[in-house]
Amino acid sequence: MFENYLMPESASTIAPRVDALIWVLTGMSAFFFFAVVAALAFLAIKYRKGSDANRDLAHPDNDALEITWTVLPTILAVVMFVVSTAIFLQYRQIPEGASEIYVTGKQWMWKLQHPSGKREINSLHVPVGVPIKLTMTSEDVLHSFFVPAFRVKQDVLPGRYTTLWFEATKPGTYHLFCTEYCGTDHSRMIGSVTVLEQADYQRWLESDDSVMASNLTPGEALYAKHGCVTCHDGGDAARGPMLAGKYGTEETLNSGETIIIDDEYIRESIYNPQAKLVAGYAPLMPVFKNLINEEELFLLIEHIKSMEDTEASN
Amino acid sequence: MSDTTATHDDNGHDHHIVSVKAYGMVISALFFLMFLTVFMAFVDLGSLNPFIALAIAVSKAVLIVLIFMNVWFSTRLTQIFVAGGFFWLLILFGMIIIDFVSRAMVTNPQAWE
Amino acid sequence: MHTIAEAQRSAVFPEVNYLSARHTVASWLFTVDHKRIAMLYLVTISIMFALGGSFAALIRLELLTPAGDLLDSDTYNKVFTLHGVIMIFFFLIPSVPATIGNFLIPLMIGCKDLAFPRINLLSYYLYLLGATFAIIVLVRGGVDTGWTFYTPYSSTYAQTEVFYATMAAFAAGFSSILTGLNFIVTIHKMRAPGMSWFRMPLFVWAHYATSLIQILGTPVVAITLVLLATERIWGVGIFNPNIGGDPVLFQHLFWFYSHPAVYVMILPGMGVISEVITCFSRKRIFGYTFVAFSSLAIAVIGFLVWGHHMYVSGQSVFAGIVFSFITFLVAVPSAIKVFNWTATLYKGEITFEAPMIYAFGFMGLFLVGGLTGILLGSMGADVHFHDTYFVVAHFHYVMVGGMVMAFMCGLHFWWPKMTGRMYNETLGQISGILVFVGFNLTFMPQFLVGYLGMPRRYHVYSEEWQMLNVMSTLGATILGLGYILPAIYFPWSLFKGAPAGDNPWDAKGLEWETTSPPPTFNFDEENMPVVTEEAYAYVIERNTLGAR
Amino acid sequence: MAHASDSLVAHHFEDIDQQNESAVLGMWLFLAQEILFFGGLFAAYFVYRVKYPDAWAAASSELDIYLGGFNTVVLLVSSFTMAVSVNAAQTGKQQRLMMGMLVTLALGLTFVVVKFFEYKAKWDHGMIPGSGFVYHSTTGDYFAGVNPDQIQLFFCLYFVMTGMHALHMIIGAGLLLWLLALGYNGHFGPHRFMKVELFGFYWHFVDIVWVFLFPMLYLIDRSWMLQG
Repeated sequence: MFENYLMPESASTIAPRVDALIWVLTGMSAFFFFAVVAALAFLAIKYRKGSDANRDLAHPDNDALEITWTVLPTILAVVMFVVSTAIFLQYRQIPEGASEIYVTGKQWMWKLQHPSGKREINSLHVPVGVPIKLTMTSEDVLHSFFVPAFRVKQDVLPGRYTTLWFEATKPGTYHLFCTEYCGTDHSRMIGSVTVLEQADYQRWLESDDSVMASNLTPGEALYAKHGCVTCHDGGDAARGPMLAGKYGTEETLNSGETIIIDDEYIRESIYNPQAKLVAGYAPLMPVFKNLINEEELFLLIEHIKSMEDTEASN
Repeated sequence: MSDTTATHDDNGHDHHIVSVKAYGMVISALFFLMFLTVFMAFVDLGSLNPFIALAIAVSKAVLIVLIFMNVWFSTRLTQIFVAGGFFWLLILFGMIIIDFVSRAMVTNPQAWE
Repeated sequence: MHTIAEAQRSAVFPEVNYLSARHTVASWLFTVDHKRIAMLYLVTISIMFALGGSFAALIRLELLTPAGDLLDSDTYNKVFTLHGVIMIFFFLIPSVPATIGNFLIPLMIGCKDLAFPRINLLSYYLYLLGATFAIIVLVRGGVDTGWTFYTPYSSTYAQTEVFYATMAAFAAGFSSILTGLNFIVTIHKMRAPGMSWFRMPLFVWAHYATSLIQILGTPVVAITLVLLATERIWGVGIFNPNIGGDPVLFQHLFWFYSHPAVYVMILPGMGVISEVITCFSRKRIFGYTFVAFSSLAIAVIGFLVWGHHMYVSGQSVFAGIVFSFITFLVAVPSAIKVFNWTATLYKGEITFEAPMIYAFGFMGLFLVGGLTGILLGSMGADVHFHDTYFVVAHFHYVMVGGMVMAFMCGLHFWWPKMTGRMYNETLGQISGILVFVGFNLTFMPQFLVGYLGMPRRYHVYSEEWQMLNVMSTLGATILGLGYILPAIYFPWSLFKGAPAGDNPWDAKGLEWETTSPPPTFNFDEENMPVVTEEAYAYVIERNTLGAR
Repeated sequence: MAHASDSLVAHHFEDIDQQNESAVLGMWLFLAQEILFFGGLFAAYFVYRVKYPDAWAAASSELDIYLGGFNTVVLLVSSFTMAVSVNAAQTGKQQRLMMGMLVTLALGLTFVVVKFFEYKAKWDHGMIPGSGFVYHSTTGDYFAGVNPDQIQLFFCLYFVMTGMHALHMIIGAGLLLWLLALGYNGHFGPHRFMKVELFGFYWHFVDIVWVFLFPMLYLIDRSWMLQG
């Protein structure tokens, strides 16, 4: 097929839909291009100077024609807009239960972190047929996470989380690029995404034991190291809200507002604890901004989420 | 030659001369509005405060533009360009603010449903 | 109708004209004559174009191989940044308005000069100041942020001459604002008796729309660059994410100007095409009012679409949808123009002089540029195309295929008026064809490599893309040749060209009713023009047609 | 220019009306440009105010409301005296014109001097954005828990916005000096006052910017002051 010559390999659930959109739009553009060029060529030849074409009654205005070629393209434009936007919304609708991977961009490498705590640099292993949600941030400048074979791209910003999801459909190894200019080695901030069959993926997860050697997960270790447990375990002496089971739930703040406890809120509460206090708690928590970096933050968030799991199973 | 046929006075100039008395009335109004805006800042009306402050500032600006800057008596063309300048400001503010007030929808896709 | 040869046989070079008025260097450097200022711009802009072009040549040479072997990464980054900064701020934005527009607008509407001649000169010197800053950047080692200056890379991380680069763009920006201001006042207040709005040449309409954008858009990027500069000096500022600053805000403020700026670059080109198509079809333009108002529509709607540069930047989905919708709508007025130009040919009497060759080239290339813009305006497709070579190809089709073609078109059309001399017609036609072919060979492969996902601003790239890049570099060589040709025959014509005569193309418009080159105050001062007919009142003289 | 003495109309204009109308339109286009120039700053201000309302209120309260208020009065009065000067120019009252411009200049300079002392106070308190930035709240517990980083962000904007405004004031003062010199040499007359009128537009515009800056920077939420 022509796909590997005109488009990169198509290896995600959204890729065929995006390709269809791209080819429809390309086809439509090509149609208009050739129609206008054909008209130009025909008229230029027919009415060249010295030809004996009929030049009578060449009226320079025709409002009916003008309105036609104003209204028709407008209708077409609106139709194209609706279709394009519908596909874009699929990019943004992250399926329930997608498994999460954290991505940190840094001049000039990609650092990726699996829920198990397993970490990779410039290469990402994912199972086939499972929706994957990437939560991404940058430690320095803007980057952009781009996997052409999946047709996905999202800028990665410092100081904020952006998300991206895909579901790979075909085992193989694909390009991973940074597409937001980020300095000297921008063009070397590249890597690969390896899609594995489920079983292979499990084997790959267990193959490397350097991370799993400790009986604590990295997030758990950080949670202990920074003493989060002393205030957030829910005991009598606890000066902060209990965290287990809180992820994804709604909480009322001192100001009376309610918020959903999500990644962004946890990040803010660690870096700037006094900004949004849960109702009933004093502003006692120290600022961890310079003590915990973005990568460690992901580990902590992951751990806080997993605390929900133990709670539920007990 | 020119677009406008504004009323010409005796000298053949388009200039409408605003009297010092009118200027005096405007400056009095401006002072009143200034004290009003300071006063309102001390009254806690929650989310209403910024809108009141802006409304007062806009009325002051309108007074200055129309009378001090003579736009009330200017040609239609000048008036259009003055209005246009401020309208473009609203485009700038409006389209940028759309992004920032609807950000939550990005980080929280459930908000779409 | 006259043939060119006929017109020239009788032509004599006028004794009194703006070029011969005075000969001292100071008379050029301190001139307030819009025509002389236009010529100053033309010379400076040509130098900047050559500079920017040589950077383009370096880029294409480097990309011959997938490995980064000719330049190191930092140098490559500086080269493409300088290519962008110079080409956009110092060539594309001033190109047609500051040269051809500056020269022609007072002539076209029948007055002696622009409304504020001294501000016009000031605007040239601001441009020169900006260009000087650009040279300072170059001498001090370059700048590597990309022409978009995205924070926080530009504000905090770049180790290069960002400050001088922002000052360069800042000064050029104010030059552009003052030019626009001058044009609007002139068009409103200085039209000759009888020159009503709907008798104005479409070139003037296009410049009016352009000027609106220059005045209302440029100041925003100016203040944004000031904020960026203070952030670099201060070490902290409002775009700094460490203190809660939002990098996306910078992009909003930047594109508020920089998207409409592409219309600053293309609208005057469209104005040129409207003049040339009518002249060489010997017909009034089809749908004058629609073409005129589509310029204004593009200028106004063009301000509401900047967010389509930011679909994947982290801006909100809702904002993206709003921007995308308006983006699809802004395609319509451009389409209207193309349809009307095409319809103008109908029942015309078409000849293919050099300007017309360029005009046809413009229409072909601009069509591709405009239509591929629809793919980028579509949110679903843009996720794949954003920041790939597809974007690079698209905007070169619009900017180079569109604006540079139109600039060359206008230059060939009005060169006889500006200098009073005729260039070699055949060489002009050849250069037009060379540029068209070379351009397509350069940038069509970039579309393909963009479909494949090659990111832009890549110094080293994946090997599977080499073939297409080699093709592109090959095309660029031909394109370069096409540009070198006019650089030879235009200066040549100044010395050896035949006198052009007042109206070598037998064209309509006030500018053709005065001598070539015109006198200092444009027209015979005892006999200022009075307009009694509509624009483009061409008449096909039927008895000259072959079989009739 | 050179032949200005024999005719008030420049060579390329038809008559004085055309010349004056062009000048007024040109000035307004310049001011439209100025509106958008400051507009970029105000856009940034609004974005962050929406994002960080508490920090904005807290930081605003650190500004000196008395000096800010005083400067507002100064600027409003100077706008009035400038308007009176324009009136004097239009009606040919030379002495009043000179007096008006002189008072305007004095008020403008007063504004800049007061602004300087405000800056200096911020400098002394370490409230200058940069690595040495410190935020000592003077508002008690009223704004407890605000993020000092966001306070710093406010002050970045404060200094750029008021700095840009002060720069416009200084340029205005320079232009006034030039007009005063022209007036001293008898340049103005009942048919020759466009320079004064156009400068008046500029001066009023700078005043308008302050009309917005004052409530937006100084007066976001002052209710803490009443709580003692």
